[in-house]
Amino acid sequence: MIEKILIANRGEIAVRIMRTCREMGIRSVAVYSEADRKAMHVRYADEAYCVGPAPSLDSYLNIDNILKAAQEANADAIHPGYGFLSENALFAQKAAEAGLIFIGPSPEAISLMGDKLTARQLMTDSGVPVVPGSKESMADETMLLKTATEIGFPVMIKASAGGGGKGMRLVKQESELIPAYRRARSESLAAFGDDTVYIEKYLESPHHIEFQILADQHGNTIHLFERECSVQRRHQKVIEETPSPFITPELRKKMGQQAIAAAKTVNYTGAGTIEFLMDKYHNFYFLEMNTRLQVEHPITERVTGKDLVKAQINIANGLELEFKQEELVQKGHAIECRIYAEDHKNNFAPSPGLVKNITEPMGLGLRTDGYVYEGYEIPIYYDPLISKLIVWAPSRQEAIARMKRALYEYKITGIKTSIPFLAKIMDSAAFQQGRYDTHFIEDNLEFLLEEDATHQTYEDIALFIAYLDYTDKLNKYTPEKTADTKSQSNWKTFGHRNNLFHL
Amino acid sequence: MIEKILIANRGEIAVRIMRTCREMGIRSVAVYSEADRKAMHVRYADEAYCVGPAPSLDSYLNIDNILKAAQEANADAIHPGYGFLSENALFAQKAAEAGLIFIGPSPEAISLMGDKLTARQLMTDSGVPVVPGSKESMADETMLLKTATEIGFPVMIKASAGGGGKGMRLVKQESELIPAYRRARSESLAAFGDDTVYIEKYLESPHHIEFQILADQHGNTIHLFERECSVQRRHQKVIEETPSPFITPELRKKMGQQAIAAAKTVNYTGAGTIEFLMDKYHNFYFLEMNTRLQVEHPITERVTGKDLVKAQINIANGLELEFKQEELVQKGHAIECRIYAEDHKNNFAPSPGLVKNITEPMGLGLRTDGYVYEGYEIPIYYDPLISKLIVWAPSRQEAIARMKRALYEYKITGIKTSIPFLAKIMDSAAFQQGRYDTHFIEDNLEFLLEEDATHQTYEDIALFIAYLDYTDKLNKYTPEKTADTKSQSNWKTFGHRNNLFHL
Amino acid sequence: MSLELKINNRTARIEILTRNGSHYRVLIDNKEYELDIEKVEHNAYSILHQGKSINMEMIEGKSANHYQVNTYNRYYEIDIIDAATRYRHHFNGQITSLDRFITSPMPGKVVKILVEEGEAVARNQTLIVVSAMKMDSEYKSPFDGVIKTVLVKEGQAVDALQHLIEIENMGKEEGKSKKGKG
Amino acid sequence: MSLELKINNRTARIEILTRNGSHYRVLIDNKEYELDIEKVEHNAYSILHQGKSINMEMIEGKSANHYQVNTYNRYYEIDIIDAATRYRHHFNGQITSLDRFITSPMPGKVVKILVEEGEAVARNQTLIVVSAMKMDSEYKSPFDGVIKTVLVKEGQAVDALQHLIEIENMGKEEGKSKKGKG
Repeated sequence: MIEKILIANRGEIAVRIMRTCREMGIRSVAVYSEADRKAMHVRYADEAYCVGPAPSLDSYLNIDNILKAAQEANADAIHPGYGFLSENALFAQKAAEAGLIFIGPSPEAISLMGDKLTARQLMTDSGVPVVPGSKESMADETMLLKTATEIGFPVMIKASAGGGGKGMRLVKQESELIPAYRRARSESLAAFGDDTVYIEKYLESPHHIEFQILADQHGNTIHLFERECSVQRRHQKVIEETPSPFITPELRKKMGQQAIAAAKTVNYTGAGTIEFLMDKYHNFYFLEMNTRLQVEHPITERVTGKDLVKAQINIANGLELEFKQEELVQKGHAIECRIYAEDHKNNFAPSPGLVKNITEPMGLGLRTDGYVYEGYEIPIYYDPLISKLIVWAPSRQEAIARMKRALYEYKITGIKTSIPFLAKIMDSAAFQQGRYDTHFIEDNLEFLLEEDATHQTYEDIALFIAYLDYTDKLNKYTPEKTADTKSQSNWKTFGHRNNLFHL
Repeated sequence: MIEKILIANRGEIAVRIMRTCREMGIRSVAVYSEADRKAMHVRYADEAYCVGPAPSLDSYLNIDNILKAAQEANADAIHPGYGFLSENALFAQKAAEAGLIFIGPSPEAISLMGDKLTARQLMTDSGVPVVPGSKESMADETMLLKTATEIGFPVMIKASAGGGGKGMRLVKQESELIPAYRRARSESLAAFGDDTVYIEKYLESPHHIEFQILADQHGNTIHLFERECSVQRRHQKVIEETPSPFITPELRKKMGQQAIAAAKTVNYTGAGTIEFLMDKYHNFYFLEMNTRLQVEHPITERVTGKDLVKAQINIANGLELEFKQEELVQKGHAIECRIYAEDHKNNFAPSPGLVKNITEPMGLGLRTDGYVYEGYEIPIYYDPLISKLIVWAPSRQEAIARMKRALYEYKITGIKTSIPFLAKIMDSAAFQQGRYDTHFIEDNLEFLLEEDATHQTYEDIALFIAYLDYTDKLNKYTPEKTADTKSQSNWKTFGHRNNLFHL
Repeated sequence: MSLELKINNRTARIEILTRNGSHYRVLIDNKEYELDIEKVEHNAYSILHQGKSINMEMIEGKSANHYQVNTYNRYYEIDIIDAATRYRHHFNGQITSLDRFITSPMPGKVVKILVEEGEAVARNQTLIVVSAMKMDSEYKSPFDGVIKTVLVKEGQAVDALQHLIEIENMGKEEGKSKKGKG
Repeated sequence: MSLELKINNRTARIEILTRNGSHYRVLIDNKEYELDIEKVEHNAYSILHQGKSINMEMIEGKSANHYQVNTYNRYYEIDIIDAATRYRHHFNGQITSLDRFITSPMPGKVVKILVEEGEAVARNQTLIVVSAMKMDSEYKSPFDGVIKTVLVKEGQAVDALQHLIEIENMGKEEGKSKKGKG
């Protein structure tokens, strides 16, 4: 059985994994870059090893250094978290070669799902619907034009090795096709070292709905229902909820079965996520599989009552799944808000810096997964996600009310955060009614950026408090001045006396 | 419908009630004593009114001042929380007379259940078992001796108006009976202005198990299962859990039915708790009914998924219960630890004072209900309960592991807290195996107060950090000294110059 | 004390009428308020006004007389102008024009510098790219001008508001010599 | 600097061998340690020692040279004795005997005073009752003696470690007059 796990990650997810390790009596090993010596995951872990300079490429993405740390710590397993090396087949491979248990699927499964064209083909072969589009790489412009015309505009050009919106282009009409194709290829080459692109039909009013799956080494594969992730900004998820307000119980069942089928095509083991796109007519298509834990896994944990990290570790230990599909229910409703260090009024620019005060929201139905603390300086090198706020309530309406209450209580000062922006989303009619697709933020941006009406009394009081605080501050520094004045006057007196003495 | 609630309480419970108010869109009104201007409930509320000087008798127990505040704020309901006026029939009566909805049962129900002898009689009449003992007040010593002999020693002498262990005496043999009776009467007279006492059989290895009930104004009364509260110190609950590791499903069903029957004897409405004592043979007896919310209500909320404060408000609004008995299930396991400001190594003496730093535990399966913040000075006038830590997990074993993890993360500095003591309880074999009764703390005190073995390396490092911190501090104050020295040397120079000038 | 407080375009005058412990009677632009004010945490104030409980966080900004204020639903920036500040502002206005410097609002790392000293640049031309938290931000020239000094190097970490590049405005006449690339 | 550190009955000597940023090589009572030490929060330190991640909270006690230290599973009290403190301790020892004062370890309110000035009291006799947080604590005389001064009144709020009552020890001879109730 696994007794010591190296967590090849940082931030909230590293701490979250260590929490489960501690509950399971497993020792945790942190790795950190030179910029992260004071980071929470280093403080929380039982052991910690430096793996290189601040840039991720030199530390959190440095496979050799991480494996060396695992060896030094005598760890018997590695948990990759999300991001960084979590979907790197070579890392999984090298970890296994070094005699370490990689807490995730096989290198083969990572590879197959990591290449989007291959994954599309696998799905098609297994009867899982994919977005209509090319079965192969668009190697030349003639082929491209022919395929695009067959599919029908608008189309999306996508990098086969892509992710995070890079190498992706929306093409609304034929005239835009060739220039967009060329840009996508060069962007993909620059970002991933591979210029393979393919095209897909562009869905109108799309929903991003994903299914959590768990598969053990004994052939048991189950799903833990969906997460609705359509509240996005630039392909970055902002809010997730489960159950989805958009799908029906019949669809849920069908999509869940398809998700299990998709995972089985690669003999998947561990925790993974099948992402689907769904159009406004409830047609759904396989988008991609994430072969790792997701940022938004806590909402699934909350409605099912399962600890997904514990399930991952148990699977890696070769244990059978502790629960069966028919035992799982979605109880109540859970919503997650991602708290980013960013300034939404300044084009969502990241806002690293020194965290001065934090007041965590507390009480019934809340969970926070964060990693920043008072006095911590958020480094500029990594993701701006600083915390996740998860609420649960019996109904969606109550969950929204609770989220509003929690966002009201949550105070982080010193840096700008997305808390006010998230509160505006909770106030928007479209979100409250559950009528939203991936264009939600774009479509509602004016409302979401609008300031609440100025309250004359509050403004006046704010002015007075500023006045008080400032004059207090001046008074606090006055004693020093008084002392100066005093010593100066003593000095004069002394001089005066001297004068007298010598006269 | 209720739109504004005055919360006639302070501390964590006032904040907890306000949280639900905020989620329901109800405005909250705080009342505070002069010692509590900076307390969290004042900051959290929408409105706040001072109701008198620091001592509770002059403020939180001052009915007239509280009703005046309700009038001034134009509140339409009062929530009494627990403690203070929550079981005061006169307060409920006067609130109703002032046109306010009292969020609790009728004054009659409070009165009937408040007098323990009356309550015992009511239960006996309704077939709810009570601890064998006297049916009436022990008015003279002859009657006392006769009844005690009938019941058989050991017996408990109890104040009819009593609570919190006052006016209570354990009598192991006949020779102790008369002195104990006299002391109990005079103590009861001093504490409650009433010297009525009665006697009960003393149960061996007793368990304190209580049932949460909810009753609406339409005759629906349901129970929300039990809470095991046997971890006590001086009749003060320290840890509660649900389900009880001691009872069986059959007992649960039977006790739940008896709890509902007990509540119905007084046409109870609102949330209430029926406390039972259970001996080691699983015989159970009605102990008393608490006609209010309990400190430990969150564990019931966690396993049933119901917000009890919301249910109270809905009942007060005249709504029917939203759920039926057969829809309720106890899902998983919940434990609450009460965090007191106390020094367990110094005979559990209270430890008020200034809170310097707080690190709240976070992540999966936790809830904290607290009210202290960094920079807050805990006043000496009120209860030392500063926070409640509630964990949930699928199984009891996992819940204990999670509680240990949470207690490890929870840091409150500046004052002494019960956190280390609670951690020791989690480590004790008797608690882990679920084999404990109300004597648990007494029986295990030696283990619970035992310090963990000294770790030589930690001690050495602690010494070095103290050395570093101290020398840093000295260096920080050095610049001031330098400045002094400098100005002094300027002064000398000036004097010297003057000398030269005049020579 | 002679203080002016600025909030957006408003300049306010404050006068304390009476003070009794934490209770203030105060005139704010001639409107009278009765307030009970307690500082409860490092940055946080609790205010009672006609029974209403109001919380405000006063966060010190770039300088001691700049505040960022958070209330329940709003965010304000307040500047306090005392006599000394007024003088300093007046004085600074004479000798330097702040908009000649390109700065980044947040700390980051210089990814790319696209211009050289002495180079003529057009309005909105991208001069420098700074990366922070996985996002690249491009900074553009605010006017037609000439790059006077490049104050940073590629790969260098920079602080918030640090001067990165100095440009001379070609549309503006100043009484100083216009040096080319040294 | 000449410092002695006391922890329980142990007095320790510390010597820093080398320092390189946050890395220290140090001798603690002749045992050598290599430590990487960072102050991360107001009171909190993060220490790496042979790969182990250790957290310590250093809370300043009653005085600047008294520390309460929390580690994972232990609580320590450490006193730092520098030359000045040593001198002060020595000096204080000459003129006052601290155990003559009855103090409460926590802030509270005096509920009842059971003795008068000049009254003879026996060892373990209850002198005063102080209430804090719904709990009454009785303070008893540490020896047979005479009440010299009652420094507080019933109903008065008192601080932690404030002197409440002064007693003269009858078993001990001192070169001072023994005043009765004045």
